[in-house]
Amino acid sequence: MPERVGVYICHCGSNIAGKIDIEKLAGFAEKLDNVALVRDYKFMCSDPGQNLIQSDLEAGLIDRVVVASCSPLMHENTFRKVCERSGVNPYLFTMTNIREQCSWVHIDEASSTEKAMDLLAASVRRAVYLEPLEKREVAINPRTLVIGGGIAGIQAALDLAEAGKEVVLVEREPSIGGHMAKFDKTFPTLDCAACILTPRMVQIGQHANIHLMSYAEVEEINGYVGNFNIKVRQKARYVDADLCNGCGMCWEKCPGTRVPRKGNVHEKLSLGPTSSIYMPFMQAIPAIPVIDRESCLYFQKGKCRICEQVCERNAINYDMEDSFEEFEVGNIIIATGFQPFDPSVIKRYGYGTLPNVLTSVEFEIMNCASGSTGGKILKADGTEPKSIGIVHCVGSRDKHYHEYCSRVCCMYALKFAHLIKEKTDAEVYNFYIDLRCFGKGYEEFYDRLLGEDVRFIRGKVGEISRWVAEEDEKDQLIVRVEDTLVGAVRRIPLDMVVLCTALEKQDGLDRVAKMCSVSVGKDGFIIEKHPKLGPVSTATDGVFIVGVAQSPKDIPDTVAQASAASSAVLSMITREKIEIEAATAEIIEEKCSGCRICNNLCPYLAINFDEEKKVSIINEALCKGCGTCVAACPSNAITAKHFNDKQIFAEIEGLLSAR
Amino acid sequence: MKYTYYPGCSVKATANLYQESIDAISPILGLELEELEDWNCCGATAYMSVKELMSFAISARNLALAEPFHRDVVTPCSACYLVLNKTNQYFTEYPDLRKKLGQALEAGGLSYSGNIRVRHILDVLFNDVGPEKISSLVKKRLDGLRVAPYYGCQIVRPEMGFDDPDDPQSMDRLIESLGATSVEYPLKTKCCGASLMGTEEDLALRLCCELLTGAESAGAHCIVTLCPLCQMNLDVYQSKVNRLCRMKHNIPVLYITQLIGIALGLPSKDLGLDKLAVKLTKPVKEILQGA
Amino acid sequence: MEFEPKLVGFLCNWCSYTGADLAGTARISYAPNLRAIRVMCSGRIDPTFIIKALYEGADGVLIAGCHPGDCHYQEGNYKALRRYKLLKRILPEYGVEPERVHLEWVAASEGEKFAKVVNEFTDKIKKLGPLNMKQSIFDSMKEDIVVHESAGEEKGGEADEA
Amino acid sequence: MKLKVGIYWGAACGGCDVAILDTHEKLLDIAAKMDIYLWPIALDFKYDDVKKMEDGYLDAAIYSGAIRNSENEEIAILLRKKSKVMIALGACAHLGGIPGLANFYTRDEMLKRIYIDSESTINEEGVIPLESWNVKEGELDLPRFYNTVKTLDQVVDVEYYIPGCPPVPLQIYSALSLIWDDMLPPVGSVIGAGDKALCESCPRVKEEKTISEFKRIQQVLPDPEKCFLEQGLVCLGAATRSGCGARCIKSGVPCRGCYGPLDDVPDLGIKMLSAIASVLEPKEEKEIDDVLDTIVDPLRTFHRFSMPASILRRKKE
Repeated sequence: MPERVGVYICHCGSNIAGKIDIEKLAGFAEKLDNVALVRDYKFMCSDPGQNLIQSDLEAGLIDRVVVASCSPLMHENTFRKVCERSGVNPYLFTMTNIREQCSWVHIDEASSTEKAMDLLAASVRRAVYLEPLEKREVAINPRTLVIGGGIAGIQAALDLAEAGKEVVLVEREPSIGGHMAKFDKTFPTLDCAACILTPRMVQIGQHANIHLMSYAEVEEINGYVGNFNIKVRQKARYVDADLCNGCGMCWEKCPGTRVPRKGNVHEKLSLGPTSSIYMPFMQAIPAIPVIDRESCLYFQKGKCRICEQVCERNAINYDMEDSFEEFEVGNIIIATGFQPFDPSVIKRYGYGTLPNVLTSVEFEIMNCASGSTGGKILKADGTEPKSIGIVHCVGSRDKHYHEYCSRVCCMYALKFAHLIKEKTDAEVYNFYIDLRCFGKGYEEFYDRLLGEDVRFIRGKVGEISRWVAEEDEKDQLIVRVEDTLVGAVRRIPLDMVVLCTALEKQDGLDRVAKMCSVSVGKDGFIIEKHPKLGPVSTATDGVFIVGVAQSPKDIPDTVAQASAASSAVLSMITREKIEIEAATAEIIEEKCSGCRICNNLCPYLAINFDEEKKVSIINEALCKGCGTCVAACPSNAITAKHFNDKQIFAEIEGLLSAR
Repeated sequence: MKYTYYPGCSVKATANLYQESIDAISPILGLELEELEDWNCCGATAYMSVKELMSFAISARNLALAEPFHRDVVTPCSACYLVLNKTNQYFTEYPDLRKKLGQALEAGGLSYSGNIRVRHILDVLFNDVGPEKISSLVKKRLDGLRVAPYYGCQIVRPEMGFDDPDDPQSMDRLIESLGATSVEYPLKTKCCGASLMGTEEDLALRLCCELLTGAESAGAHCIVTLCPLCQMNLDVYQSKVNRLCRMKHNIPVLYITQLIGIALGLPSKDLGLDKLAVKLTKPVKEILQGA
Repeated sequence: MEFEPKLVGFLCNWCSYTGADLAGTARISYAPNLRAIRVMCSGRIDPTFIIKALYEGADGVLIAGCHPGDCHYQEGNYKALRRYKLLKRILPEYGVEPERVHLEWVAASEGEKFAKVVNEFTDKIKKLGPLNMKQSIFDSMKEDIVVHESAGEEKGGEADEA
Repeated sequence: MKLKVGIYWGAACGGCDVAILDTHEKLLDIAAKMDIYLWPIALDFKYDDVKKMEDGYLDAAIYSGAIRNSENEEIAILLRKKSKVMIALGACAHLGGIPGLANFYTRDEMLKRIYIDSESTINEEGVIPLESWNVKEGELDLPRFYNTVKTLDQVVDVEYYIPGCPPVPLQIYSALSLIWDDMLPPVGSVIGAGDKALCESCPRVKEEKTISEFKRIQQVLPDPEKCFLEQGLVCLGAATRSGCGARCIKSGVPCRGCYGPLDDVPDLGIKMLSAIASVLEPKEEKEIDDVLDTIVDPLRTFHRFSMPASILRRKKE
């Protein structure tokens, strides 16, 4: 019985019908071989549209379906489900893209219709050669890996753990908390960051379902959705976690200087102890110190060992080695956070050469009560500043560095202005290009600042220098900026300048992306499955992205994404099994000569050689269906399901010789 | 180290003290500056902004004359460096300009293919000779002398090429190699008004006033520069600046090559120090005698 | 009527096909001459497809894949590049101008670039003119027709292809 | 009842006919089973004898050699009419063989090269053979020299193909025995050969392949155990049907693809191109070019025997 193809042409309102002559296309389709019926409808993806197909299938009029409408990336699944509902194998369906790649992009109607005809002819011929494929199902390991212990990772891990699922949280720094742990207040509510973060960090530390691996890095990831095997390197802390009770004797007595002792206030800025054996900050989780090798006198010069002597619990162990842990997870959440832009490359701002020029992260640390300045805002020489400038968009919205807007700087700049007004009686200048107070309560916070007579100057700061003119400006910074509202170049002497630096991709994110085989965009952030409809998932099933790993965002959005990702993971876990790509490659044993040309072509090591039978074999669970080996096999012994040679040859003939 | 030397008009006239100091220190530093045969004026930025193509053509002529020697073209003057360097770069980057310049040169029986480099003398002093070599040859260390390094704005544009245009350090290093201290001078690349001194005198005088005030407040004994126009504006017009801005500046403005010459122990008359409008002040002399 | 080239494109699902869709959502208009075939990866493109397309009447073939390092399957595009380089070398031996087969890396975010690539490729092939591979093969056999009286009917010449 | 068989050679070298004779004592079995009614190289039968037969008289016609001129085509059509089963014997009839390489040139280019430009010819007037010439005795004629070489199945319908250049004599015998044992496989299949690539029966050890340089066999002393391709020697074994017993490889020379492609491979040469390109080592464009420079004349090397049967069949004029 020859194949009977049903062709369904979508108007997509006027998106397709507005440019393509539907009737002519339908008339052309009717005359194609194997076409049993042709229908067209306003919105094929709508329920009535889908029912058209379903009723034809159930009536047995057709056994192949071609839908000429939008891109398969849009509705392939929708129509596959229609086939399933009608008791027909979903792979006996193919789509013709006559919208995104035809009606939307071509001007002349005649040539658009002709192109649509060629594309449709190709799909019909391809449809004839479509073969039913059984969806393969794979068990989902309920354990989840969360990479990164900032607020993003913490939120995601807690959501999953609270739902009774096992989580492995891997954090590269000695303690979780990420950048949020370095903040004093958070905008716009001015909650104390520690007050809202620390309880969750403690929860992470105590939660039975969370296996926390801090001061550790993911080394290797293999496998596929539901069955990732992970290898993590636990870096040596030189302190035995089981013995240490966090008493602090070691870092009090340690002579080493992780953070320099001499130098001005800003050079000695630090949250936790500045010794070589240290805790990053007082509320660190886990509350266990770690030895910084570079500055530890024992590791550098072989003497000292004071921390070992003072430790009553003899928890210090200099011979600790990096250890490795391997385990399996079903899903991965990438929550690696951000790295602040290094403003020293902008020489005109003088960061690193001029005193009293700070980055936003440094200013945050200075504001922390547990920081080295006890929360007081001080100049480098320890005195109180009389005037502070806050420069927005340093490295952001700038073709030389990062074109994107980092979304958070305006708001924390306003927070800084408020803190300065609250803690000192210094003049405050905010140099901005556009004030982006887009969130809930953000605009109101800005109005409040206007009330606290903060000076807002609309203009990009051109230069920060020590070009002093009068005597009293001697140790001040001179900011030159074009005030675009006044229309003049202004010269403002200030005691201190804070640079609101851009949020960059976390260092090492490209390595993590490669391990999870997800791709990164031009700014280095991971490409989401769909910017609007799939912001936390990626093209690789089972790999999710949260927070700045996807793009710069503030804490509320990050937490929202974290919960979104954990709910997506939960839905995967509760399904227990997941259908994975059925369109993989398969080696036909009777044709394989054992030439082994395909063996090292597979990046997923899905092809190995059977020594007895002298043939190569594909592990279908690992195969992703890319087809690279299929094209290379010299005896065409490997077929690519759903994209085999016959189907593609048929499409080529359809495209070129149908009309 | 042999170079094709393009002196430029200034050092042959008002800035002959610059030339004298270069002639004095070159042999000691092992620099062989062979003057380019039949070179012509480069037109400086004034001509470049009036008739760009003509300015490119006359400066391309110099490049065509220098090419057969296959050596770097070195010039002491920032304006010449800017114009020649820009011509050389645009010659290789823009094909239609190359075609036009080719025709212009052909009319004079010349041709140019763009494979020689144009360099400023500071680049040669810093990268080829190098601060270590210079300090090894120093006879009178200038300890205690506080110097404001003034690069001027033309050497950093459009492409400085051998240093950071926003925050150049090469001359600072040379100054330190002589034992002197190079003060932190934020105006090191701000404009002195250059040829505006002739057309918009007040504006140029006020710019020079900023430069002099900045140097003084940075505690500099003298300013050292490497561009004849900057030196002239700051040195010769210093009295006019004082009158307009009611200031009492009295800061000597020397060329880097003169300072090097002093440190190498060369007699001051060979270095053209006598030709300075603002004579060396007492504290400067003491340091020089004392060394 | 001006020659309108028939172009076949092999677009990889993750980058260039998505890029082409993006050109659509952004309503960037470009020449209609290219007809695309979607494959999962540029590594899936067998040079036999390209030769087949040229034989069936394509005047030009575009191969589009992810930028090196971006491949969803990590290395598929490198194999595509190697095959493309070897295929380009033998095209002149077939009497086919190598410019008729072109490889371009188009990222998922490069809608504009995709439109530009299609426009430029269309213009280039327009200048080269039609290929008519199949027709030229049969033209080459036009004089090979001889009436064999012994066989009693006229045969040969327009024998069907292999 | 003995089978009635006709054997003919088109644009051939006679190697296939010799291969039939090379069945040695098996020839007697063949003779016992078959009567030969036409074998121009060996027996003195005339075309007229065949023309007098009624259609389908012969049980099988064994045609070796490609279709290069009008006579090859005429006899092919004649034998087709006169026999029930048409068998293409050897690479020339099956794929076009070595004569098929002429498809890179036109008829005029070849005649000029052979009769005028070739170094050992002195032919000032540029005389080339003509299709007909009147002499006292009457009109002399020659078959027309075709512009494009064709395989047998591009001229007539062919039931079976016995591949190889030349086919292994024993395989010819076993193929013919299929006829008298009446065990012929479905029409259109290749008989007297395997259905896997040569690597299956190749004695050399095969491992993972990553090639960074190619060399020619006469430039190296290859490792006797290791697969040729892994040593950077172009060997088409992976894309060529087995059945020859790896006779070339056993005598130390890489396979050149005479047994033709596997079943559903439409173009052996392009398929091998894809396979070899995929296992090249470099990833950067520049280095890839450097490696490709070391492959000598890839198109003709990969299509040494199969140009007329390839997808594009000939060079575009």
